[in-house]
Amino acid sequence: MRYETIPTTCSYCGCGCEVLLQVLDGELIGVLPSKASPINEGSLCIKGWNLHEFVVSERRLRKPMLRKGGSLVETSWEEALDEVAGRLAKIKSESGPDSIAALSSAKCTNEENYLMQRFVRAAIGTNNVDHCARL
Amino acid sequence: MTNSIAELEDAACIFIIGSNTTEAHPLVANRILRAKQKGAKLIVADPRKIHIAEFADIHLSHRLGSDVALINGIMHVILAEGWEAKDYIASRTEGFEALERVVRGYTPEKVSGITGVPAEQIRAVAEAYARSASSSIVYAMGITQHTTGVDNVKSLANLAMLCGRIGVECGGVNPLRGQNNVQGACDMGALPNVLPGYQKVTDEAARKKFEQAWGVALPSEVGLTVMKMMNGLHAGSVRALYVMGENPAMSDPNSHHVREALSRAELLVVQDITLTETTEYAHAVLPGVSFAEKDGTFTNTERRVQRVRKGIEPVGDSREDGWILCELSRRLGHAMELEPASELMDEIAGLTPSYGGMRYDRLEAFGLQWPCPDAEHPGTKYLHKDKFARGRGLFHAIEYQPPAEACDDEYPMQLTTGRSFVHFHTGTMTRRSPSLDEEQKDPFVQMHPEDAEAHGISPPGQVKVITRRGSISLEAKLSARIPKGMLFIPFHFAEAAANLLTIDALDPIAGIPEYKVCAARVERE
Amino acid sequence: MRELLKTRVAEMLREGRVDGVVGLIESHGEPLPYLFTADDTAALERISTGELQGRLAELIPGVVRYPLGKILTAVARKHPDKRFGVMCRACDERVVFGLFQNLQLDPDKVEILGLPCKEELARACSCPAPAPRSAIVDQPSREAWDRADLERIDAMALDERFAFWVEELGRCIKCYGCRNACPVCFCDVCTLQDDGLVKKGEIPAELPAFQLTRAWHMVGRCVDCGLCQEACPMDIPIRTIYRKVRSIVGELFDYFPGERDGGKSPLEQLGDGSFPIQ
Amino acid sequence: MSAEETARFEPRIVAFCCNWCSYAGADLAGGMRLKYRPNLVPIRVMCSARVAPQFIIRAFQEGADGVLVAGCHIGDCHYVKGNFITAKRVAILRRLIEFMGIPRERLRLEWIAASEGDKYARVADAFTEEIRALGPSPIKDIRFGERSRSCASC
Repeated sequence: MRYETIPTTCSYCGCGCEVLLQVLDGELIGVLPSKASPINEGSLCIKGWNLHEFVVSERRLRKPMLRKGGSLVETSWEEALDEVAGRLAKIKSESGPDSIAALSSAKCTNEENYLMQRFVRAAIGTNNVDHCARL
Repeated sequence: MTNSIAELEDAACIFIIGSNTTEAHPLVANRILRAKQKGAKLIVADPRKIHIAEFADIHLSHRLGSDVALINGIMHVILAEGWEAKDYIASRTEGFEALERVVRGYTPEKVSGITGVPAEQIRAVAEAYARSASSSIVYAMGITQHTTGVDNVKSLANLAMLCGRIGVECGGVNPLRGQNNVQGACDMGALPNVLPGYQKVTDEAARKKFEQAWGVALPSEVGLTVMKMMNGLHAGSVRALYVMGENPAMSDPNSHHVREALSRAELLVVQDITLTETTEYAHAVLPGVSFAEKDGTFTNTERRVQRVRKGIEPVGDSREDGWILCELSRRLGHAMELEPASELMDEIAGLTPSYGGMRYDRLEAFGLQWPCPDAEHPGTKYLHKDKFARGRGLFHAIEYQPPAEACDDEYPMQLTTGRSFVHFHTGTMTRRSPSLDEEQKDPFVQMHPEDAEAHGISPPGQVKVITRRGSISLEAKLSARIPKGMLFIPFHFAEAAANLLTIDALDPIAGIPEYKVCAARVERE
Repeated sequence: MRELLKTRVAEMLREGRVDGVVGLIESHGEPLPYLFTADDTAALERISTGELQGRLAELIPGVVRYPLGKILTAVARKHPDKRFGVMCRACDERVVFGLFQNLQLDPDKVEILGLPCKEELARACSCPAPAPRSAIVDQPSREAWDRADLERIDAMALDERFAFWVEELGRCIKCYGCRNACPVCFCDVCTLQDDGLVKKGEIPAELPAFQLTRAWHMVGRCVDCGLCQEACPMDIPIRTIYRKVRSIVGELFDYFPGERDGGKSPLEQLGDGSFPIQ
Repeated sequence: MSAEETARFEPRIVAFCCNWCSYAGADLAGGMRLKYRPNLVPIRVMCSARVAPQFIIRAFQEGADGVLVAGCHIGDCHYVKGNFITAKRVAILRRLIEFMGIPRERLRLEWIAASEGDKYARVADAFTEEIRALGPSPIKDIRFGERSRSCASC
């Protein structure tokens, strides 16, 4: 039997409200607004209060998928990563790195965005990286 | 934001333009309403009488896309009355004469003709903004999502500098960022022209620094923006697109064009937490994790770098997004370590001057605001104190330009898009959330009752909204909060995607699409 | 106080009187809700009474409170066979008694560790009954319930009152925070989300239907802990409405939820019909 | 609401009537050809205790100027004790709405038996006039929200 709350940052808008993830026996059962946060001071909006719901959604993807014969088929990480890397390498060698482009994400962390642009610039070799800053 | 969220509470005057604050940024709106309760003057400029406008001392219902004219008009009054901050202008800015020349042409009466706002209101706003003890400007996508987006933003900066409102407490020009970490994604260089910390890819010294850290040669040519990537896919010059945690098939304007582009990709890889409209075109779908399953940081709209902490294990066989990127990078011959996130932050801090002092142990309780150049620096509450980043603040003399698409007989109404308080962006998260879905299930178009009557529409009724790009069917909601001749559609709903209608005309500098205005017509279904 | 609390919690766990204790832990620089268990004694070193430390104390006055009774209910539902201790200020204690009265918690399986509040705090909270009955330390009885907020509104003419509430409730952004934070709101299906009763998808939340409906549900329930007010992002004085409900029920039925042991809400018993009509 | 509108104000009153007594009483009033104000819109419910306070709140929200809850006399309830709960509910709700600035007189509870057609008529007249004197419900004039706005014009 274990219940704890983990403080983290809401992933909806740019306000940056601090929420507590309520985790009961490893399961996310809800969120609470942080009472001590200088940003939200113990409050949240309707989206924030329901932040846990999409995390535990039935519709979450649980396995990598590759398109085979027109439809997406579940596969192993090993196969999916090899396939993606192989095809990126092939396109890069045939048409140059600038024939590849990537969209990073305003929903992902700073660390992930950093890794993404490093991946695109250093591993692929192009500056074709952007995200939906304008949307 | 140049200033901090908490500062808004103590501002003497707040000017909101192009931000539906209570719906889209509720926890910023509460500071604004608190300021109002403490006696602040509240000015809201929005064509619609949005919720927060109910509390405004002055609500300006200006025409869609007439922001530059409106702001020039306000500045005209300020100059005519001699309310400008003369010392500030002399000591901290440049380019004032050019601004003055342009603004001279924008008399309240002329501006009234362009914007539809009574000249008296323009005068009242000028007085409130210029003469209050402290004045803060708050804006969001209603300002930026125009072909004149950059002009709009510069005009607001002009207004703020004219009254000496930048680099002071409770002042500033404060954009509210729509995505939780759009600030961080920009800071981290997820942009085609800059490396982390806005260091230009064309700057050799900056590039050298990163080449040394990463041990590879880096490309020096500016890359493609989203819209150019889509055009590249159409033209065949871009063969592969890798998408992490985005949904361009829904979020981008003129979606038909985007979906066509995606379908032409030779390789489309999508890394996301659910299937989306974009994965329909994907060749590979890699399940990443949500914010609750990983460690890291987000940077909020007031530049505050805040911790994201792992609460639960990844769902199913999904993997942390950073792990996926490292695995692919290794396979392509460039090893990146998914070190503990704290060490990754140390690497970032070493390469990004404004993040220089960001260390996980310092971020523990509620983070730090950049710039934070070193380990002793306490972070920065508001920018441009004493001195602008570029030295002197530069005024831009800007003339009003109408929106890209004008109304005509065939498309006599103006369509604008935005958010509802229930949903977020393309709905990949909120519409999968039962409580939120229940609160607002269906797409709708807001229109004025008289327009509805003219079209024989009586609710609840389905209508068809048509533009040159496409048409969608949805329910009409009648409201006197929207001016006659205007339609508003929230863009969260895939089954009636507003972006099938929007125009992909871009701001020439920022490349931002004009989501906020295009010509449309409505028909009864 | 913190040391005493720590000792008492350690004792309960060691003796096996309870399987877990719901309280607050100092973590990541702030007090956070936590379930202390016997196999996790290191955590006890960081037990907190909700007082803020260092930089936070300057940012936020007072103490941090969380709906511990509600958290206890969630944990106990999942582990119906277990026994629990719960850290309670006077407000939390009323919550727990309220939950006993509404059959959400089993009194035989819950042990309360009462923390008396400092007088300034009780006054700042307008606490109706500041001394917890199960206090772990002796404390003087205190003056109860400052009614200034109710009196202020009672003194207004009706149209003035109405205008006041329209202005206040007009700010509502329908976050449902008042309900979500409420420790005695425990229904699985909520009337506030019934489209036939309260219209959906608009802000402000339908006025006054949303708040009247919510206030109605506080009849015989509200223990006046004030967590709703703390959760309101728009600073609407909602607690005042529920305090009024509490005062109406108190005057008419001499019933004060959470303040006395046992007893059902007047709406949950039929009575003898002697109740006067108007 | 303008002065002119107030002058030609006709109250709209929702009357929740229990099936066994009060609705029959209303029926009898008609059967007796009694003349009474036509402002009440009766809604038949199986018992006055079926009238959840949320229904009353909803009626006000939809623009009712007054709400009448009518049930069997104490002791006559078809379900023995249903009306005991009604009496408590109405008493609490009347005080609550008053705290929100809505006069408690806008909500009325009456016990009307099946045989009391004349009482139904009397209550209809008296309540209508009482509401007329109070004027239109302020809920119709709230500046927020579209539904309320359209109510003001209907």
